[in-house]
Amino acid sequence: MRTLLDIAGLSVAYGHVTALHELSLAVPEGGIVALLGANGAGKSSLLKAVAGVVRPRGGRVVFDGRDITGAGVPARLAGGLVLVPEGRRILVSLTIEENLLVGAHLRRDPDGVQRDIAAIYDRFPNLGRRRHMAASCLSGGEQQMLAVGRAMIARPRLLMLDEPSLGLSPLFIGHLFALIRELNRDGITILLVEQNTAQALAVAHKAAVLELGRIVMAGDPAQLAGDPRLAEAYLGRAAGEPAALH
Amino acid sequence: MTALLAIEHLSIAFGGLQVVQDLSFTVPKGRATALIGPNGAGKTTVFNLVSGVYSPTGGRILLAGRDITALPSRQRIRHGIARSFQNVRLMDHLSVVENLLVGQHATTRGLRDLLVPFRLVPNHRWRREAIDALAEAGLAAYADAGVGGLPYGIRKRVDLVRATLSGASLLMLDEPAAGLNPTETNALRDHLALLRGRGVTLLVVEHDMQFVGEVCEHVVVLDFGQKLAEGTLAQVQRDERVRAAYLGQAA
Amino acid sequence: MIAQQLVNGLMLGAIYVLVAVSFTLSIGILNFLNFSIPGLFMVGGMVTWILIGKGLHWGLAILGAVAAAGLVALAVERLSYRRSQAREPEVPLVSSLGFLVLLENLALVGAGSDQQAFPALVPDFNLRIGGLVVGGAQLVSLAVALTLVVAISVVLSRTSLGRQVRSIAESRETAVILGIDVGRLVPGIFILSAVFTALGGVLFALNYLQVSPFMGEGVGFKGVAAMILGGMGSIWGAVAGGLLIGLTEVLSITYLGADVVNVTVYGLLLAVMVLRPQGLFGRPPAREKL
Amino acid sequence: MTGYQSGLLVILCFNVIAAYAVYLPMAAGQLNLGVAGFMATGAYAAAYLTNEAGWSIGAAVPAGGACAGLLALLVAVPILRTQGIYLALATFALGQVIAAIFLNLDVVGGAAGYPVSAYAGPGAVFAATAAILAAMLLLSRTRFALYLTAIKSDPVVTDLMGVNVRAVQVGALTLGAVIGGLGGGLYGHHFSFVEAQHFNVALSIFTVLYVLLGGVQTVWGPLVGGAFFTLLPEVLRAGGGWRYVLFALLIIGVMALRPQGLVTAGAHWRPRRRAASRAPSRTSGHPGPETRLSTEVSGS
Amino acid sequence: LLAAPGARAAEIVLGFSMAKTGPYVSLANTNEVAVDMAVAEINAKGGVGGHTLRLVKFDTGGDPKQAALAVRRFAEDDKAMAVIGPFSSSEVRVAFPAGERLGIVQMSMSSSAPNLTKGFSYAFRNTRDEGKVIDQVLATLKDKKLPSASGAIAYATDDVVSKSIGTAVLPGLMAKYEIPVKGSVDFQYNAFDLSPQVSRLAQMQADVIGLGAPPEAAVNLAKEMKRQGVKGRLVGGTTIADPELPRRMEGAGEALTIGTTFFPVLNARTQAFAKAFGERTKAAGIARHEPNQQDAAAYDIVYLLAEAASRAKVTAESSKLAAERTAVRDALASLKDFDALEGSISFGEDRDAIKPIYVVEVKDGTWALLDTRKVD
Ligand SMILES: Nc1ncnc2c1ncn2[C@@H]1O[C@H](COP(=O)(O)OP(=O)(O)OP(=O)(O)O)[C@@H](O)[C@H]1O
Ligand SMILES: Nc1ncnc2c1ncn2[C@@H]1O[C@H](COP(=O)(O)OP(=O)(O)OP(=O)(O)O)[C@@H](O)[C@H]1O
Ligand SMILES: [Mg+2]
Ligand SMILES: [Mg+2]
Repeated sequence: MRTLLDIAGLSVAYGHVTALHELSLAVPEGGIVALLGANGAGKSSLLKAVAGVVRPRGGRVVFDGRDITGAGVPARLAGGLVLVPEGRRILVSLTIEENLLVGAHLRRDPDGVQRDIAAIYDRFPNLGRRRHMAASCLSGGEQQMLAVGRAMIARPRLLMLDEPSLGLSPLFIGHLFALIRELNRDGITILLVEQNTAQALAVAHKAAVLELGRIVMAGDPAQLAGDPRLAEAYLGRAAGEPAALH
Repeated sequence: MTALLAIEHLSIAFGGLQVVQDLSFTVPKGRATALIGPNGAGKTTVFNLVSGVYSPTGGRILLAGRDITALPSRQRIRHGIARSFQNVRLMDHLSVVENLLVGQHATTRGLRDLLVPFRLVPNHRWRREAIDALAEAGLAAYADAGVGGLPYGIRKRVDLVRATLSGASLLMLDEPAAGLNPTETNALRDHLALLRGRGVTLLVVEHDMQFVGEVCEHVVVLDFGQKLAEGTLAQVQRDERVRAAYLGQAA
Repeated sequence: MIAQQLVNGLMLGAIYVLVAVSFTLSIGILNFLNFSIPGLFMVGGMVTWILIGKGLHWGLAILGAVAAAGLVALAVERLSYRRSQAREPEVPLVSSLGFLVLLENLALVGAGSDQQAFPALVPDFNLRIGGLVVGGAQLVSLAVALTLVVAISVVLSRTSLGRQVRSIAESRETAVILGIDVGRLVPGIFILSAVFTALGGVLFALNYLQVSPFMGEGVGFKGVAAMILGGMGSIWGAVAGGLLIGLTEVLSITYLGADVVNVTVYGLLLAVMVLRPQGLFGRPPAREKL
Repeated sequence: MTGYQSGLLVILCFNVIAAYAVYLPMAAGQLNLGVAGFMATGAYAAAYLTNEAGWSIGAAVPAGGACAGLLALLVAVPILRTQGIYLALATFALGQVIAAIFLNLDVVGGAAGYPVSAYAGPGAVFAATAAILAAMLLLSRTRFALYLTAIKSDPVVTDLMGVNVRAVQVGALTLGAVIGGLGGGLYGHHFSFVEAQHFNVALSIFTVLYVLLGGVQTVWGPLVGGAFFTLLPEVLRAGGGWRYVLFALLIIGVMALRPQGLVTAGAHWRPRRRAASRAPSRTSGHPGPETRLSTEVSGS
Repeated sequence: LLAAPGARAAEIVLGFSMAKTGPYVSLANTNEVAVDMAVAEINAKGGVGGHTLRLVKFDTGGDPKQAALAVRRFAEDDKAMAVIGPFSSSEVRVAFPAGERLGIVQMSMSSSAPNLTKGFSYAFRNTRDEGKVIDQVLATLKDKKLPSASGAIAYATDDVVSKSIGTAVLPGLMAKYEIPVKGSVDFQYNAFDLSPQVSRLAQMQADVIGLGAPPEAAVNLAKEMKRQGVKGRLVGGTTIADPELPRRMEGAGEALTIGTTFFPVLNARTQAFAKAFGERTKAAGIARHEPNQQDAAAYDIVYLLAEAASRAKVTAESSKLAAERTAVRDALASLKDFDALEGSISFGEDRDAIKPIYVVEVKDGTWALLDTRKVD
């Protein structure tokens, strides 16, 4: 399979804190790659560096054969690199529909946008019912839906999701992972950061485990799921008991 | 068993949208009750109604038999209701202990305590109490840290400790385990057990069913602002409607 | 005479409208109470005057002044707005006030404290209808302000550009994450508001045939008052507020005397603030959801 | 001390007192752009009491402070319904109205101003400033000060913690006004003259500048800010007309490099700086914890 | 003369409180040139009783607090004999009480609010009372039979001098000269829009409009009158005596008539002064080369203080400082008909100067002398 995103020797630091150490990772086109790891392992930093939100200290990011290391967020977005950021980052002073429209701000096909918005409302009826209300009134889970919807409408080629299941009901987590599969079937490549290890491994084609800014394990999700080192890494080396995978 | 909190026919609507509708349930004293339901079911809204952030359009809220529906929000904590927040709300200009000291307010006495220059006294009683509570949660090391830079899990726990410091008899926790890693979740569970040992009543909103099963004896299921089911976790998990609306096939 | 006084009031109000709209642009769009605006207003008038004095054609002089104001606005964006993003909300206010002090003192050093005579570019820039004298410059400023207001309201509420701008106003960081070109849009807004403010200064000079280092202050404070009176962030509110303040001022001078002007104008503002804190056309803030 | 030094110190004291008047409400997030009005109230009231009622300075100046406080209390209740920038501008309007009223009040001289016969020397000014500073330091160690910061940070949650937010805010504004009134009363008695024109918008605004430049995170901020603003123009004296230009450049520079002010709270011990970013961004104007990001985002 | 032989005579220190920056800069920034000129001239002629004069300058920026600071510095640190300044009324109100406590003479060159010297003994002003000045202006109108059948009044309400002219001086004087007052309008000191006031003046149709205002407001009023087509002769006092006023009005305000205490083309001496002043200001790179009323007053203050010091036989010994400051005060107070640049100067009861008034009007865009009037 062709590599869509190629990360080579990427380093990210905030002041004295180094979040990523010369990390390399390849995401194949049409694949689902899950990134796992303890809090503070550097997962979000990786996604943000790929999205262009933070500038890396070193290394290269190649997307679709083009070196985009120095490109700005808008250019990457135009190329189809879309991030669902950690913490949802809903624009609460805008209405729900406006949030979706902001997600589509680079698109030049108003009719297509309208169709896609309708599709999103179909999928998330909670949003459709409140489309003209300020997004501030949404419940935690509804905001998460909006964040995902806002990314979908940007027509991503590579969709990066940073802990999308946070605050979602069990039923909805099921929907979410079904959606991820569906989007992937439609040809969207997915890079997924999740705390919900079991579900993430179940959906992924490939998984990598991050620890203190480095990839410590990578490979087939099914194999990883059984590996005791995963629990260890996931618990930040602190705990003895296995991770609660439910 | 006596009810510490009783919700009677509570309703509220926003912009024509009925968010909580004729909802009634009770929270038994000294036990842990879970409030679960799909996203947007109205769980946080119930918390907001009970803590007085919103006023209901109908119904009553009784605390230990006393009608508190019309009580201003700031007075409810003195009557024994404290809460944490789904989106952690710490005062970012303050350190961890200072946040806790604000949480302590309900245990102080008016103007007199307001003007005591207690921060001149090293280790004043108030500060000691706050640090003790922090230590119980295993967070003593963070006492003087600014809350702004803390890890999410720690922030979440500080939010909870702050609520406990008010000495309230009813503690309402909004998704306390969301976003915590397994280690932190374990610590949280232990901390809650400790609080329950002191007779604190819990009302918990949570989407993590394993956690709910471990912590709560009693479960109320909400959907579209109405009560869908009530009972033990095992009981509601068997309920078809709950499975369809909330748990999905996964459970 | 009452007719002439009403005209006088509306004309004076037109000048306030200009500044009020500038403030509204800055606070409504960027959440930034930009106190350099009175300075930019002054730059518009003073630089035009200086350049005309240097023998430049007045058209070029105005262009030069507007360009100067645009440059200053870019500096304000860089040094006040951007640097202090997401800290204390009052901080950019301080440093934009620093710009006001800077501009005024530069003008003071360069041209002295005197009010200077601005040449009459049009021999008689007034309409005379019956016995009524109507200021031409103010009519122009009112027209400019209204056009801009309509354009901006439409752009803000209907277009993608408007939504992007509002996203930036809510959270610059989120806007960056969403791929909005913050680095271009925000300076753009600053320049737009500077051009507009500086043109206000030019129109002021044309109408009152005077410029001075402090010409922005009196107008600026009334402009802020007008913006608040109308309802902050509401562009139409700024228009209504400006005209209302102009009328109040003129009518109280006419019927009560100039010594009570500040009492009536600011008293009106205070009363509105107390009775209707969100201003005449503003919407009350919704109770926050936790 | 030379006459120049003590004279300068006197001016510094007045600036510092005014700064504390603004600082108190500001600590709770309330911008007071009308402090000159409260100072004028204190100045005129105290001057009237010594001139016409034969009071001693020691009684009249505190009484002036009390008058300013009373006025603040009267207006605080309705004014504090407004928040944020609205509040700032309501106080701005109030300051203008107060000054305009005194300008037309003929019992105290109207536009001609009001000469004050009793004299308070530099010693009295120093003593009063020291007392106010000491009181502020004490106050900063109390729950009251803690609540001010809590309210500034998150009024909704502070209210849910049981704090009477409104009462604390009214208290802060009133106490600030009392300090402003004291400063005003002292000012009149030291300079032997009160004129409404002195208590103008510029005075209010510059006082806010002192405070923000010094920083609002600690009680020392206003002191440092006031000193900076008083002494810097003196240092720049050689610059002639350019000195205010330099001064303004310095304000801009300082705020660009240290937006939080010159004095900041003693560095909190920060364990491992970690993304607290999972907290969703709150409504605009209330920056979340992720303030660092802005300097790191690519400036495209 | 009195100094011990062999030793150099001690210098006499004069403090100079100037408003070189701040709101009065345009009026006040040339004062320094005039004062320097006077000091240089006196020292060139051997100083005062053998003592050279030394200036100590302090820029108050027009701020009253700084003016109080200045006088303290002059009196306590610089051991000054007397002080030139301060400039404005606001500064004077604060500096005079301070100077009185310190026992040092201050003489202001510009402040013209009423009664500023009242209650003090060390406070002097080389300025004239506006009432006297405007009285002479109206008298000139009558003498020259200029139209004055009806009158109106316009004044700034938030400035002491302007307000007292508008509410007390002008009504009294118009009555005295039998000019019926049809009405009065007021405005704020720094108002830019005077349309409502002029609309009212338009209805009054007065021949003479008495003006209590600073120069800016006078210019604005004249321009607005032109815009609305209102006729009438504006008359005023020294508050609007600005050499550049006719130019600043750009064709408006023709026939505006005022009284001033200095008129540069008056005689050979004033012309020589104006010429030297022009050269010095050019050399100093200052924009204005024509001396204004305050420059002349400041120049004369140096001579007045020197004269008083000489009459008081000042030794400039530090041990006698306090006594000699008082002696300078007493010498000044009794000074009569001192032949100064502005004309013959005396000090009256209230220690304000008594000096000639020149009535001038705007003609073809410049000031023209209408009459010279000596009164006391
Ligand atoms: N202030 C408000 N204005 C308008 N609608 C509101 C407001 N508060 C809540 N709602 C609506 O009420 C519904 C219930 O919200 P609530 O936050 O209580 O849900 P929840 O049960 O806590 O969901 P979650 O599990 O996702 O947090 C949501 O659909 C939300 O849009
Ligand atoms: N804005 C920032 N400033 C300073 N340090 C930061 C910042 N953001 C992240 N870090 C640090 O970088 C490291 C990696 O953080 P990152 O957010 O990428 O981890 P993560 O794996 O996403 O963790 P989590 O599971 O908690 O989201 C951490 O040590 C964190 O403290
Ligand atoms: Mg993360
Ligand atoms: Mg919720």
